[in-house]
Amino acid sequence: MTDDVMQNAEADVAAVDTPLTERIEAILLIIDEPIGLVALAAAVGSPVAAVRQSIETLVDDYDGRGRGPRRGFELREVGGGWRLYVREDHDDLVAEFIGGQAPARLSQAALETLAVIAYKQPVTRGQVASIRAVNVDSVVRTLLARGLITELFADSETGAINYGTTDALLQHLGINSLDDLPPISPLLDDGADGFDEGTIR
Amino acid sequence: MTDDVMQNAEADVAAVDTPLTERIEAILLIIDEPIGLVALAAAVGSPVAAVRQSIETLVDDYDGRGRGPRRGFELREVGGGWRLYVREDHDDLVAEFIGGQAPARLSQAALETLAVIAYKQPVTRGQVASIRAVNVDSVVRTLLARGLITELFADSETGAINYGTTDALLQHLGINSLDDLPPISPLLDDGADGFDEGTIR
Amino acid sequence: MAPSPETAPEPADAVLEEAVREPADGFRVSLSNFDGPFDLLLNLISKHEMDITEVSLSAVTNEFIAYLRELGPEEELDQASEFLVVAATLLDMKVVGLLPQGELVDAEAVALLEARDLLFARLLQYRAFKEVSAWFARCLRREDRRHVRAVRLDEKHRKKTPELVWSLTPDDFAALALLAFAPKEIPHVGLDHLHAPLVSIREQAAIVVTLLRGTETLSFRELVAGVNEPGIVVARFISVLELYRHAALSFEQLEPLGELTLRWAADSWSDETLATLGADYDR
Repeated sequence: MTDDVMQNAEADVAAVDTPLTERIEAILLIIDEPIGLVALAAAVGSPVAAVRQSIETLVDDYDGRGRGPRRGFELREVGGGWRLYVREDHDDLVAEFIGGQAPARLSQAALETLAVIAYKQPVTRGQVASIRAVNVDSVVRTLLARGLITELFADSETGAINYGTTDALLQHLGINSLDDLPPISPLLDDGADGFDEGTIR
Repeated sequence: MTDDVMQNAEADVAAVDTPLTERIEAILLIIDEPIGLVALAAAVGSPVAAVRQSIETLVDDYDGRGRGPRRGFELREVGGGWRLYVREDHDDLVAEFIGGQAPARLSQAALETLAVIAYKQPVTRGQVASIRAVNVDSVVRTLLARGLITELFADSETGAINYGTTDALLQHLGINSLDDLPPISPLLDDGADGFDEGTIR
Repeated sequence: MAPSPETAPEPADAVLEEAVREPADGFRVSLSNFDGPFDLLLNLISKHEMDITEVSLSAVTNEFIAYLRELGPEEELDQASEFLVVAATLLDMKVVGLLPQGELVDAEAVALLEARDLLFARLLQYRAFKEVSAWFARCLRREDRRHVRAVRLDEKHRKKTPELVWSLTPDDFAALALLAFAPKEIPHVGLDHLHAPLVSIREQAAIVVTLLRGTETLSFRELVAGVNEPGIVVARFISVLELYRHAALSFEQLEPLGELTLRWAADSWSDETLATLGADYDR
């Protein structure tokens, strides 16, 4: 599918005589946000399918399922792309080394508001408030400031702003896409008829 | 020979039961600047000699002289410290990727953040974020990468890094010094009290 | 696709269990037919094991207020907001029950049923989000501890970044700074389209007085000629009534909905009367 696009990249012959996994590792080392398969394939000038396979090889490799030892880092798919992370076992070690203070926790109100926005987006503040039955203005401001939600668009009639979640939220949750959110419809079994279905997963 | 090193690491009582090379890799993954052996040894809680040997193992490992394949990155000693670098073979690939990635124009968010830093420097990321009411981490990284801002010093108490603008910004603006920035304080009448005067011109 | 253990979503059951396992040492209620944590009460209601109509709203409210008094301010907000969701819904239901429902004998019962469904729907919806927020908290907490590679580009590579296109003058830049320093407020949806601008009855009365005194008789139609704001028409009508109360004018209407003719009738009129006119309408 995307493979023909990649043929173009083949034109730059220079880079392509090193193994694909090496080229992928080179890119992974310098990115500062997750890189999707297609973008990665374009960057290394190889078909997406081959890149996907190499990524799998690298994941296994770093996890110690290849020929070499397990590495102190791992390759994770988070927020729509791949990125190098310190292996979880060493998080405490690194945290101690960096010494930074832990970011402030979100309040229960903020968490609930975030959940409502995540499942019902695009959604206005008023709609969120009607579910939580409290004023959510300051909570929304906090979530905006943290970069966890964003303004999507203004309603053409009322001018009310619709909010949605960001890729940063996915990264903070450690999931790859909104599809990885736990389904909540089972929790809504009896009452679900009352809601706009379709938006509730 | 690699195995002996592992043995040492295992023998090492230092509260950590993961191999020393893994712990070293974890630290190497997150550092910006080369790290010296002594600092590295302190970070991973192992004797310098063991760390030196593990480093050698990793160098060989990444260069393909270990059990696994050659990696797209390498471990090099530069200026008295160790750091991960993209393997030189892939420099062109990386250069092309970066060339294709970075937008030639700064986003509105980046420009506004730059303006805040210019008028309020020295200023920490947290302070900028609270003025802009959004998360500015990635924007600050962009500005750093563009050489428009620089790290000035770390706050002695909090350790938070203070940022300021560079000569490159002055050149772009066609002015000789920060004093030539148009004053904005008169227009900030009500708000100015909130800032440390003197830094706002 | 390579499996990434961290990203595997948890089944909803796990979420539910987690919620159930939550310590239930929050707000407790003691009613004639129920004694236990408030959360459990909600649980029973949501599982149809208890009829909401058997729950006394006022009893729950009283207990809750007593409970809040003992709470520290931090817990208070979360607890209070949680309760508001339920209380608001319960109130909705009571209102539906109290409002006249027309002729049908069964209408009230129907309405109650509908209200109960609405209550279930809302309670369950709220609970679902509350429960799933525990999953959010867990993931955020776990991921907070993770360290991702976010290292600045090597000097060598940094030089390869495309030349920056810069088009701002120092003045543009200053303007941007101003924009950036301006206090950020979440855009607010005005309610102006719902509420007409405030109209002062006193001001309108002054106009009425002036017009009437000048011409002796005037129809109400003439009095509001050219006025497009319904609020002003209403205010002028109210001031006519108020002036009538003060015996400052008389009016006659020959047939229902017919022309209303106003006549200035004040023996002694001082503008001080005007100052207190319509005080009933002041807030």
